[in-house]
Amino acid sequence: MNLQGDRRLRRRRIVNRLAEGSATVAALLAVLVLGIVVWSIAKRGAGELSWGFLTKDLPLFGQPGGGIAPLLVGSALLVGIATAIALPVAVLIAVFLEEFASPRVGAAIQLCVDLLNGLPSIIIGVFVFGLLVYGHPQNGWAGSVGLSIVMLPLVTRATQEVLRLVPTSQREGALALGASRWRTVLGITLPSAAGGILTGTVLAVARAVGETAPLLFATSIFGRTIEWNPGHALPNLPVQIFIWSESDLPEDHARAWASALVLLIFVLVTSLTARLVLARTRRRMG
Amino acid sequence: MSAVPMTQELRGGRRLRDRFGDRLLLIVTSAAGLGAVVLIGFIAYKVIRGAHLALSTFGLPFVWHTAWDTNKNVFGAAPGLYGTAVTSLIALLIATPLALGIALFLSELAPRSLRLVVGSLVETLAAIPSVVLGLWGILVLGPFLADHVEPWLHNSFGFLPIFSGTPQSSGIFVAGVILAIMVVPIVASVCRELFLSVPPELEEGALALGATRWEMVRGVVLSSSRPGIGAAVILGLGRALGEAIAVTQVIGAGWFIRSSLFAPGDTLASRIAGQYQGAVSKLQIASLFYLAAILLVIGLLTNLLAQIVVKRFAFQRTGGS
Amino acid sequence: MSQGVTMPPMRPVDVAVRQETESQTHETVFDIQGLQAGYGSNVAIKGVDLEIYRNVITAVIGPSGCGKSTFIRCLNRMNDEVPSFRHEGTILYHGVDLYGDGVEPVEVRRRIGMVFQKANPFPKTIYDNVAWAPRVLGLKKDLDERVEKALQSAALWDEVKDRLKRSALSLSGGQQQRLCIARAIAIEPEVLLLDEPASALDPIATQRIEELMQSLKQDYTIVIVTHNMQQAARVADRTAFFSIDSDEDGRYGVLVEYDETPKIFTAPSDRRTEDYVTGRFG
Amino acid sequence: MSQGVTMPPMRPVDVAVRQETESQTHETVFDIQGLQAGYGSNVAIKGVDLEIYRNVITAVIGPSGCGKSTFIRCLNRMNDEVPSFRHEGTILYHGVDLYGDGVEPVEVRRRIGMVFQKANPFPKTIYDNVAWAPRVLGLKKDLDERVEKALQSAALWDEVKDRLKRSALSLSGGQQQRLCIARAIAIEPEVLLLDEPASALDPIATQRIEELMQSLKQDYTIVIVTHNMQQAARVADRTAFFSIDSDEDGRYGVLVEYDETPKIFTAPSDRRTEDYVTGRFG
Amino acid sequence: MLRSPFQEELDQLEASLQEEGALVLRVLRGALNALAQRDVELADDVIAFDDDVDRRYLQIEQGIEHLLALQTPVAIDLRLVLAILHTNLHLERMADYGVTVAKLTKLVADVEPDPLLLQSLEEMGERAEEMIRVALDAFANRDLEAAESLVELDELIDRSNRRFVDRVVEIVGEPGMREWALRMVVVSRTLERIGDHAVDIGEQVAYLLTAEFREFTDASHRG
Amino acid sequence: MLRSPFQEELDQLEASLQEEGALVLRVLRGALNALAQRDVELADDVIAFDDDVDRRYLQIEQGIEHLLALQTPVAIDLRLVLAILHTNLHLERMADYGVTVAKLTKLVADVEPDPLLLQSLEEMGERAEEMIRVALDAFANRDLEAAESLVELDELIDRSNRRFVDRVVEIVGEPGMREWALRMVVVSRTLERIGDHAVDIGEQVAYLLTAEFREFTDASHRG
Ligand SMILES: Nc1ncnc2c1ncn2[C@@H]1O[C@H](COP(=O)(O)OP(=O)(O)OP(=O)(O)O)[C@@H](O)[C@H]1O
Ligand SMILES: Nc1ncnc2c1ncn2[C@@H]1O[C@H](COP(=O)(O)OP(=O)(O)OP(=O)(O)O)[C@@H](O)[C@H]1O
Ligand SMILES: [Mg+2]
Ligand SMILES: [Mg+2]
Ligand SMILES: O=P([O-])([O-])[O-]
Repeated sequence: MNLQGDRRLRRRRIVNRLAEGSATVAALLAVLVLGIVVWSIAKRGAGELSWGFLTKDLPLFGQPGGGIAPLLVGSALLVGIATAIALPVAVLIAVFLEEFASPRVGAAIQLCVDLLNGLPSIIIGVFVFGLLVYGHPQNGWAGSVGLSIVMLPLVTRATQEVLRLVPTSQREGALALGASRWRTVLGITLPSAAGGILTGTVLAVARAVGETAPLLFATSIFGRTIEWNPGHALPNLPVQIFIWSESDLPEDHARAWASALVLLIFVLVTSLTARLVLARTRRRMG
Repeated sequence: MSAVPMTQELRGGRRLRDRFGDRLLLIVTSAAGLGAVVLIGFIAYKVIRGAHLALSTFGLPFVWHTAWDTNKNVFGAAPGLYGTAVTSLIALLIATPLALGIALFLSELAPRSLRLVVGSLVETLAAIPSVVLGLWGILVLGPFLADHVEPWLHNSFGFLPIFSGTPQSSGIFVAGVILAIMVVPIVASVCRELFLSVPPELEEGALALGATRWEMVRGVVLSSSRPGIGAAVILGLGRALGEAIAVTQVIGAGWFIRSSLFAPGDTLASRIAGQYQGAVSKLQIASLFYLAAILLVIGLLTNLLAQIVVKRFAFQRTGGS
Repeated sequence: MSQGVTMPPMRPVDVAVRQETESQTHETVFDIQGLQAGYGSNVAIKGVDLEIYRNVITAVIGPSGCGKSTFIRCLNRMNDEVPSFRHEGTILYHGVDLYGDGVEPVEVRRRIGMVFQKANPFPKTIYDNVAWAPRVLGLKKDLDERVEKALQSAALWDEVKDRLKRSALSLSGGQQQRLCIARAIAIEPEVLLLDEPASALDPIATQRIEELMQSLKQDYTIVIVTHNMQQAARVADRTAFFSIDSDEDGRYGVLVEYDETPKIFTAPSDRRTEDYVTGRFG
Repeated sequence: MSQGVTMPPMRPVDVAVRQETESQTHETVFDIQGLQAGYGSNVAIKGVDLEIYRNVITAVIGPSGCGKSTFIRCLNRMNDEVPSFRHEGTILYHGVDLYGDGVEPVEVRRRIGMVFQKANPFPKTIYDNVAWAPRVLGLKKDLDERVEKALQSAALWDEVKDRLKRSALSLSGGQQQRLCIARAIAIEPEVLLLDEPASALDPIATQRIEELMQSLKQDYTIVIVTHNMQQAARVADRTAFFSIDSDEDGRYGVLVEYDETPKIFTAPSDRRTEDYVTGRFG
Repeated sequence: MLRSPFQEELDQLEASLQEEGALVLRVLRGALNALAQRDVELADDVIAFDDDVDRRYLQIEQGIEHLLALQTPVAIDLRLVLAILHTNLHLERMADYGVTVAKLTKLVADVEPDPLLLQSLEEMGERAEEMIRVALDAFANRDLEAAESLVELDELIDRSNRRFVDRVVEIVGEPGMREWALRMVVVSRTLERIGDHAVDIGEQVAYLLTAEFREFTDASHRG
Repeated sequence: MLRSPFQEELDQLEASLQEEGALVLRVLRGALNALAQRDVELADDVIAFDDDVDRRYLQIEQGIEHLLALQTPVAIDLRLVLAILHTNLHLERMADYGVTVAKLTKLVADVEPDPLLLQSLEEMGERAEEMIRVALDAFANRDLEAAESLVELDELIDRSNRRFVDRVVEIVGEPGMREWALRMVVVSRTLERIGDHAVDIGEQVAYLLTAEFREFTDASHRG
């Protein structure tokens, strides 16, 4: 009885090793790139960061100093409004798709949601420009609508995914108890999905807050002070980073790095926690 | 326990609220669903509507004309199409094998404890805003490639026209690499989901037949997810085609077609993004809308393609036969 | 004159065997006539005539795909949830046509509870699992008592009374299934439909469910679908055997034989039943 | 002197009962000594001593969680795939320590095939399902013949010979399970391990699998885990009963009794076995 | 722990068997009394009463069939079912023997019996009753020793039977007694057979307890 | 379709039963010949041969136990198992009766028999053999009519037995014949019992075929 295998098996084992090695190297490379990106941004941006940088108005052109407070406020407003628009609509679409739609209608709407998801964000920018800006002054509303179109399919898909995780058997269980449809959806299905919807929304926020293209035509020409009125163009982080990055001035580059660091920290922290929570939810719900 | 039922009650009565609630929920949600359809249509309409002037002025030849002259008011899309195609191609060539490796590592090889960590890190790479990545690309990656990688490529493969020309810190090649970095996590995470969705029973089945892990992966995991991998790559392609900001930052802007990859260039998206402030004439704006329309069509087509592939794939998985 | 021993008239010997369900003494709960049901253009069952009696356990057995689930899901209109579902024929429930005009499926399901193959507790606490439906249906008075009573009827109270606030998902498979039964009982249905309630459970948990069914029989009319013939033999008073037939309508299930369980397992009248229960098939 | 009828020495009466497996005439395939296995710090089975004989069907029964799957997966080192798996004791396979130095799990699994509870055909054609492993293992000669032979041994050939190029997923559950058996057979293993191979199948498909096992017994040594005691009774020559014990190591499975199947089901020696097979537990 | 419906059915079946045993004892006592007192009416009662035993017998048979068809008993449960099945047969047979005695009684009711022989028949009858009781108790109490003791009790009956035949050979010459004597030979043999059946019940008890079937003595080499 | 192992076991069991029947016939023939020829040696052979029957009986019993424990037969299969079980018991009993005849033969081997009585015993024996054959064939062929015909055959034996006793009463006065006559009463009764058992087998056949158990005639009101 020889359980050690023959020459052939030894060769197969070497191939196996090689394949496993390459996959591992690829994964390491990805992690390495992330590390380099984060590290270089942190290295260059950390020096500029200060309390003043976070709380002051934007610098005058060509002047040193200044801060990014208007950008933080503007981005928060833009994303907040976008979330308020996208979240309810997205949840409703997801509920329709998962609970009511007939296969045909469902497939059509699903396709539209997927197309929205794959839509280049610059097109959304162009669309919003054509719809809300062309012929008007730039304004925050338009930017928020653009971001909400970015968020809509993300939240929809996330919601759908958790709704799908709620087993059919549970809906059947509720219906078999004599509960009506809406009771079942509101009482059993959505509560089970709430956590997932929340994390999905957080992920969408993390994505939207860094989106530049939809804002480019809608709210890219703004003042240097804090602006609370969405009727006006709202200063915001991504567009300003873009502007600074295109600049030739080293101090603008420094500001860009620091702002990028702020944005990056926010995005990484939120999306990482949301992802961890999501992974836990998924595991719990099977 | 209740006695013989009162037949009346079977016919509802107090259930008015239930019926009303059901109706209401159905109406509201289906309205929202309809909204998604309307939105897509509206976007297409608006974009094409905006391009109306350019469409009527240049017609279809716009697509293969190369000029972008604001003074003479002649515009064409060809250089952008070329740039889009080449940058996307570079991105996919780099990203696909890497993404597959990562996905395999995450789904089949890594110990469970490492999976979550590495997986989250890879997804985090996708979460980096493109403007930030572009900033890094223009200030860190571009110079690095220009100093180290491009000269090596030039020296080794300079006989190929694509590697001729002088290395530069911004240009098509750098844009391609940045796009690759953006695409890798997308393709990797879709593929990982795909691999994870290969039922563990199948994998056990292969191992129980005396296959090595790699043979199992090749014979069961990869082969059963091949169409899905195709769809994932197409999804990545969609992302690469449409990415505007980061590309704008690193591509160096140039509306011409050069054989060298090191030369600056433009993609459809980067041209639109790059001209956001400078547009002077209505025709120029309409031409930008025209570019957007082309991009929209390409984007929709790739997405549709991905959908179709996935459909076929689902069909194959469930064995409709 | 006989002394020593007299032979008194013997008292009637009380039967040592399972008490036969005398259907004539049992009220008819479901009266099913000419039932045909299917999905889209496919016929799943055809020409089913059947009466189901009160406080009797009725088992439905038959080969896979013969329409057992389709049949049982007609009884509480669960099939309404399948868009392509079609049916003909009548199902009278205590004389009322279940599919008649104005009959609310929601109300039907409240009266005719159902438990599924895979235990499907809600991801709520044990208490809330049982209390949810009564709350929704407005039976909020004495809710605690109601929950306790339901859990007791489902033979689960002793095992969970100290952890009512724990998640239902922390229970074992068998306990989860009993919880689902408790949940169904909590709204005081008249009938319990069980679609292979124990097929995912191990023998011990299965036995507990079977014991539970026996004790629930006092208060409920029970219909159980099962793959496990021995289970039908053990628990059911009456057994309906479905088989697959085919003609130009395709392959569909038909009711072959419906009788007292002992009859089905000792002396079935139909050859197909005999072939099935003895394990000789096609 | 006796005429008319003589009483010739009677020929030995040939026994009308199942031929008892005479273990002494059967070669030992697995010799398991002091096997303890578990996951992380949890012990799943402990102190298992057992010999498994050649061309004999050995059934493993016992309550859920008693470690049946853990046990059977030790026999072909499938448990190596579980990172936290730990074991002690020895498993000799034809005298060779399965977990010994230099033993390749890959080679072990080739020789000791396994079929799982859920049929797991690859999403390939029927033909490729069977041909895949031989190809990988380099047994490419006469592949068509090999595939046909395997399908024939698995009693599936007649049903699929006209559609070898169709997807394996188009087969019914029972056919899929037989395909998995064919797939395992195609690389000519010496042992077949079956972990609840029929628990997801209906009675008809189950019966076919059982018949198949009987015919495979000629060529293979078969070990089957089953929840269904009657299945063990019907198909197995020998039966091992595992039960759950507990001490300071927590709850773990132990081998309670291992004997000829008729013995286990008519006159088990251990009280726990008797309680289990007769349905009196806990 | 709750007794399962199956266990309850099994218990009921066993209880029913014990009741059948009690009926058999009544049949036998009745037959013996009728014989001793030449009471034709009582003999008729005994013959009629056997129908009750038969009914009980059939019910137990049917109960066993249902149990086997519906409950798939194994191991000790199966042995119990089979032991009940066999015992039921033996009891029914014993009752039939009681009827045989009653019928023979009727045939010779007008003949003055030989008191000595009658006395010895009564003794054999008592022994048979004793054996039935021992057998039933051994069953009820799962008492292997008691079951095995039946062999010795049977020895006694066998011996009585042999002595009885010898004695009959002596008196059968008297013409008035001829038929009576011939009939009584059969009665004696019948009582002896009852003993044999009691031994057989004992064997069933042993089978139930030890899971091995063995004949206490080889029936064919008996009396 | 393939016969399942279960079906095969069942078939084997039934075949085994038929073989047992053949053995019983040989025992009976042997016993009758020994009786007719006063052949003590043959009688001993018969007595010894019964052990083979007993072994076969036990094997069938065990086969049934295994089948019930392992295969959970129901419906027709269960009835077949139970019919085999009962028939097995009856056959074993018949063989024992053969032994009884052989033993009685030995006890009176030195007495010159009454040729007329002997003749009528031989006739009864042949009838009994005939009945056994009919019963076994009815079982093998699932022949309800044949099974029911056993009742009439049994009538004949019963009548012979009654006539035999009457005749014995006549001759028992002769001192030389007394013991012989007494023994022969038992032999006659024994043969009559064999007939009864054959009827019982017929009842089992009917049960197997109709799924209803009924006694063809009430045993207790018989002979
Ligand atoms: N939702 C559905 N849509 C379409 N066809 C269905 C649906 N449910 C069942 N069927 C079909 O109806 C027929 C009967 O199915 P059903 O589930 O009632 O059988 P079953 O007897 O319960 O089978 P099983 O024992 O496998 O549960 C099958 O042919 C099945 O494919
Ligand atoms: N991969 C695993 N990781 C950790 N624990 C495990 C794993 N597999 C099984 N166990 C544990 O080991 C013990 C034995 O499990 P095993 O699956 O062997 O039992 P089983 O007898 O096959 O049960 P079942 O009848 O439910 O299949 C259980 O307590 C189980 O929770
Ligand atoms: Mg079903
Ligand atoms: Mg297991
Ligand atoms: O009636 P018997 O038991 O002696 O055959």
